[in-house]
Amino acid sequence: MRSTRIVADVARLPRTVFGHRSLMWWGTIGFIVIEGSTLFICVASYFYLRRNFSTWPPEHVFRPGLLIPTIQAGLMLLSNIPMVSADRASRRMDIRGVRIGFLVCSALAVIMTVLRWFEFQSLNVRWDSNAYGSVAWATLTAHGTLLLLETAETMAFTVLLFKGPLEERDLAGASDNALYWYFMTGVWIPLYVVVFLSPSIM
Amino acid sequence: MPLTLASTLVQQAHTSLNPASPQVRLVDQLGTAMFVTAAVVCLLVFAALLWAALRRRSGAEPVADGRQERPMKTAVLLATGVTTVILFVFLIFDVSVGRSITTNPGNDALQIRVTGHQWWWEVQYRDSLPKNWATTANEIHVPVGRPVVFELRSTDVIHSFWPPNLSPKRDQIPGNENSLWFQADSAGVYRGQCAEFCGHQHAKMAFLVVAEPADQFEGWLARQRDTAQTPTDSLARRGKDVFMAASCVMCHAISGTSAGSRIGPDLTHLASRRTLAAGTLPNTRENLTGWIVDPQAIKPGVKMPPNQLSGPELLALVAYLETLK
Amino acid sequence: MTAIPADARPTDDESVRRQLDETWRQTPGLWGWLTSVDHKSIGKRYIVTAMVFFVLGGLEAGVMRAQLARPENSVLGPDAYNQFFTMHGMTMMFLFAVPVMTAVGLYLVPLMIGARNVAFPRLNAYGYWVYLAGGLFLYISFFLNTGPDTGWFSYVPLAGPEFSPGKRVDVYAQSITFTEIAALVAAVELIVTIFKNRAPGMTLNRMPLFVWAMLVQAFMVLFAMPWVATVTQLLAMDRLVATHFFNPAEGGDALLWQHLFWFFGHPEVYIILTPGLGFVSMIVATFTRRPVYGYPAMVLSLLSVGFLSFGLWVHHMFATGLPQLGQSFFTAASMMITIPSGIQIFCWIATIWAGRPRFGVPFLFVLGFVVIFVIGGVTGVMVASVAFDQQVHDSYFVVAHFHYVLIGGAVFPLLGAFYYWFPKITGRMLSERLGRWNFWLLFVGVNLTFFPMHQLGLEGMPRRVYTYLAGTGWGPLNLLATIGAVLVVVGVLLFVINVAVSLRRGALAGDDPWGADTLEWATSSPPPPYNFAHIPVVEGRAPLWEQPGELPAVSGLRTDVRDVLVTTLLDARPDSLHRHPPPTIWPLLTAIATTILFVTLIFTPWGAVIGTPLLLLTLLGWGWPHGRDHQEQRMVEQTG
Amino acid sequence: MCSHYRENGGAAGQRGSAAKHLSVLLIVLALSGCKREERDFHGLPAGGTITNPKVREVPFVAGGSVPADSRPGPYEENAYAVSQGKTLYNQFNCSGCHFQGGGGIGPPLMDADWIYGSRPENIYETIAEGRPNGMPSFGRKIVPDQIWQIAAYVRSMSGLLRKDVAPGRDDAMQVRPQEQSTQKAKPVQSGIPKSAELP
Repeated sequence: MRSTRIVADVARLPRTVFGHRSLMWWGTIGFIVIEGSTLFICVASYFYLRRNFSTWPPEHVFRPGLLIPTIQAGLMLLSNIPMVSADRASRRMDIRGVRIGFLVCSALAVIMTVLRWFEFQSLNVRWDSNAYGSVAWATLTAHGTLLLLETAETMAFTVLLFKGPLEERDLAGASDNALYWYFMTGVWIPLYVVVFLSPSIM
Repeated sequence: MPLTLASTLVQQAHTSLNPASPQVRLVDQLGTAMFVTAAVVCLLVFAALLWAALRRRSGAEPVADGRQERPMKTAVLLATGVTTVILFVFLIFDVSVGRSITTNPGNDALQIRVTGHQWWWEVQYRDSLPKNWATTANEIHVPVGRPVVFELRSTDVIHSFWPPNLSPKRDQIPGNENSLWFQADSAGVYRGQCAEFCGHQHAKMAFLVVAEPADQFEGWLARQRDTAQTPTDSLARRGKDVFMAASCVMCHAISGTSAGSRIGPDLTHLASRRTLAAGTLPNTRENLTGWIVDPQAIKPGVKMPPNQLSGPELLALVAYLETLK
Repeated sequence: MTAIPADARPTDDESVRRQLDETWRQTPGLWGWLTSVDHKSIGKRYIVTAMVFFVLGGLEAGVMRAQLARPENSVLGPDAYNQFFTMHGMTMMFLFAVPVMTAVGLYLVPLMIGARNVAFPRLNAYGYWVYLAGGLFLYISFFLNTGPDTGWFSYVPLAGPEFSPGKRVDVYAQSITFTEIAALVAAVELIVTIFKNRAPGMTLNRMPLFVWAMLVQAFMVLFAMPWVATVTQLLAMDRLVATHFFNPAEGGDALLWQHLFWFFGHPEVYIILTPGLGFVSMIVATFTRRPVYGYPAMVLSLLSVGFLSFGLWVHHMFATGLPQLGQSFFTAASMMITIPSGIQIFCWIATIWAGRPRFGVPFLFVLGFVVIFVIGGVTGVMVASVAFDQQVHDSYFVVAHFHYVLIGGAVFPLLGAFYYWFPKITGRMLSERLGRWNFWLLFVGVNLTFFPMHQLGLEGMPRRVYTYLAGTGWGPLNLLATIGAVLVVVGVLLFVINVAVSLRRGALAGDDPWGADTLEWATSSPPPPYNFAHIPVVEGRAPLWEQPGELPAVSGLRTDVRDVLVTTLLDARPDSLHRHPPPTIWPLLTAIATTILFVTLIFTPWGAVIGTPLLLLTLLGWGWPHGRDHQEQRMVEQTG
Repeated sequence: MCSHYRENGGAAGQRGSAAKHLSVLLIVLALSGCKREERDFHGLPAGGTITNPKVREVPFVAGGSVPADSRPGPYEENAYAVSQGKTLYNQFNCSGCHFQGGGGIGPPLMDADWIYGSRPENIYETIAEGRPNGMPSFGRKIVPDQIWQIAAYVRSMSGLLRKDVAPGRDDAMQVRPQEQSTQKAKPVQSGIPKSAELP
């Protein structure tokens, strides 16, 4: 091994950093890109298959119901309020704020997961009825796996926040969890527009 | 060997290097031009590489001075520039060839519908009057010098229609109708083969294109439109009974008889065709017999089952099939 | 090569090293192997596994060449042949080429950028286990006569539920999912490592070209692999729960598969090539003893190749009858990608011209690479032409073309890289004598095997045929190709022998047997578990040549926990400290849960009900904090 | 062809692990996978091609080749044969009378009722010999092997085959759930329904 001469000392560098300074943040971005691509492919397939039909939804298929999906979309948007507050609290090292935010979001996540079940029924078509049904179900399922993962992660984090022992960097982790939450809820809005609203418009 | 045509003949009849249509001739010119350029480019690059690597094998340590930078920069820029120019010329050439081979064939064109099946080709000559339709299999007759438009379809998996002497290939995709056209320059028998992997017998899914003078072609087509001849001699008559009573009738059609199933190739004029089993065997009595008895030995996985016929039944059946000129 | 014993140079503080060793080393024994999170340990097993699959894929090719050696041969029937060619393609693409490049990257990149490990060590372990599970799943299925038989591209409808009954294509779809997950996590791994763990001073424009290549490759993986992972799931759904994505009668579309598959499939080729280009740059620099000419041009070329490779997918679909105008666009794009590839070749030749090359085995492989890759490149330009491609598409011409590209562009640089970095990884040199034999056998064998295939394709021989009739006249050239394949087999065998012998008897390498310029040669061979006792500071592109004596370094990382240094993205200024996890079994358990989920899913939808909770549980076990460090991390006050 | 794989599978199992029970397990797996995945082209050698031209010079082969397996229900576990059966069911227009299994002129095939028994050999007999009230005899017109394939498929329509053997959907209009999702209906020997009796 080459011998070295020390030119600097890094011992005083911070150990808890937020945002793009943290490794986890970049890792989360990486997975957001991957999952974003998957959802993009679902939407691309949706419009590609659309070309094979003269009407959309196809003949003899009802339009998707809008009540529950719209509630869900609203909930997804609103859920960002507690999550943003938890994110900000984590940057202030305000553990109480983080706990409240995560507790509320855990509850919301469970509600959203249950609502997802009813959203499938709101589609008014089976996955094996035709390609329209297939791609609508696939899009909902693809996003559903993100929802399920994020629900599990948020709930696990909530338990950790209350049970401890906590370290500073767990709060940075909470902030990264918030980043994923923004993605998961944010990406739903265009998907909601495509899957539920566009059949009424197109 | 199964294909008894003299092997050189077949080689000439199944290669993109022996163009028999204006389409393939243009593509061949494009290919040749690109090949020659590519060969020159390769040789130049190899020469440069060898020179660069070997020129100082026994010289002094290199001097890392600024004098080297200039020639390096010039050489890299020049090479890049030349590459770009070559590519640009290729692109223009390619687009122009592409336009010429996809021009409108004109109104005079003959229409032929070719449907790919696992693992044979259904060939249909359509007409405004359905009674004038002629259906055959694995052998496509075309008139010399007249554009022929092929409607390409598939009812099962993707196949690809490729007679290399006559035309570049085009896929037959279920749910997506395709077409291409070419015009045979000179009379001859050409061979083509499925080019898209389509399952067990992708390797033995060939066809012949018989290009013949217009009058000969019209005569052929007229004969193909006819219903099958009624057998006259007693053996063949017995063979017909065997056909209608045995499993043959479940899949094959012979026009003018009660056999009307479209699952397998139409056999109305089987004996007029040059090959059996989609270009796999020459159409001889022995091959036909062997094929009926155990097609799985010749094309494992083919949809036709081995048939359990007694010796006399088989003899009669083959005699009947041989009357289907 | 003069081997310098590791102890001939003055050493750092012994106690620091002892403590670092204590902190970073793998737990001994089998348990240690299962729980290791060291990028070198995982990288090595990744490389070995990928090479085993390379040999298996090669054997499959050998059997196919035996079948095709003469017309109407009976070595393989159509059913077995279809499984063989599919297994060959899948093995080479999904189990060998991408993983082995990723694996070498995972091993080398941290060493090259002066880091102690990859950014997410546990994710790295998980990626390997998932990859291994996918490979085993595919091969066990193959031995159970359930090997995929519809080609690595598995076009629908042939691969759909109606025409491929049984579980063979489900195995195809699912084993791809395994390998894509592995590739994707490795890509995230590499990107974050390269972005955030570079040695202080290694700004982006001082990164070694190989690191650039891996960065570009990782980004391509990130954007390409989700396509195939998704489209194979659509196929599995069509087959298992009767969705209609590819059923034209219900509004589905067979071409949708082709678009989605090739949007991944074309970048895939460049994903395999790009690291190879990185290897070549490193070897050329070392063996000509000068930096590769035109660093900015090289980097821009890599970036534009990565970018352009996403605009070429339709050139795999020229025969499907898409509109002419659209096709010309893809012709132009396909031809354009030649330019950056050409620039790199020209820059290497210029570098060789300016230097005084040493003809070591790695350098021989680089020369072989240029020859074979250029031939594959020019035929690539030919098949980019719509009209010409419609003639040779799906013929043996294309088989010849892409084997030239992939063997030239990936296998030759990879073998060169083996000869080059083997001393670093094992501490011993590979035999140069055997290496020369290895090189020449492969070079002659590859050309003999694949050059005649150009002619066969022009003569009309389609791909993926299990046999051909004698009357076609394709026999002699096929026989020639088979003879070439024998030479290739012998060449690869020599390589295996060389590795086996040199592992035990090879000459000791020392830290830097080639006199190279990048950081991995500054540490011992093989590197210690912590890679560098002090994180080096970089002041130029060729740190070891610019600092012949002592390397500048930073101190201040703790030695009793797994501290790593995080630097800024562009300038690599030290920014924060990050603590890496100790060895853990959870990545393996999570991979097992993943396997249970994926394998049961192809038999019953209830697989999701069994597998998902298992997966979530193992993820929880993984993420739940263990081993709190009370000394360093300030406990957050438990406010009531 | 399959026996070739069988050997391979077994050998791989034994090499892969010293544990004996694991190799036994693998062989069992191999056999079940093997049955399901077999592509039975009538027990031909691996090459499956007659390379000796003399074979074809013999004009008559009385009796032809024998079906691979004449045991009752040889294809109950073979996904390929069942899918061939499905293709034949459609191509031979069985739907003409039985519709898509829902019954019409002929009785429904996707329910639990079996007039003449649900065992493979019952169905074979029904197809081969025909039944009163309209089912013709196909014994001369469909070779035994294909009858077995159709019989196996007919059983899959009411969920009587393993799910990993039963076919998936066709590339056609969706008229009923795919066979591999069909729940197994306990066969009932119903006898001839009143409605089917001749007036």
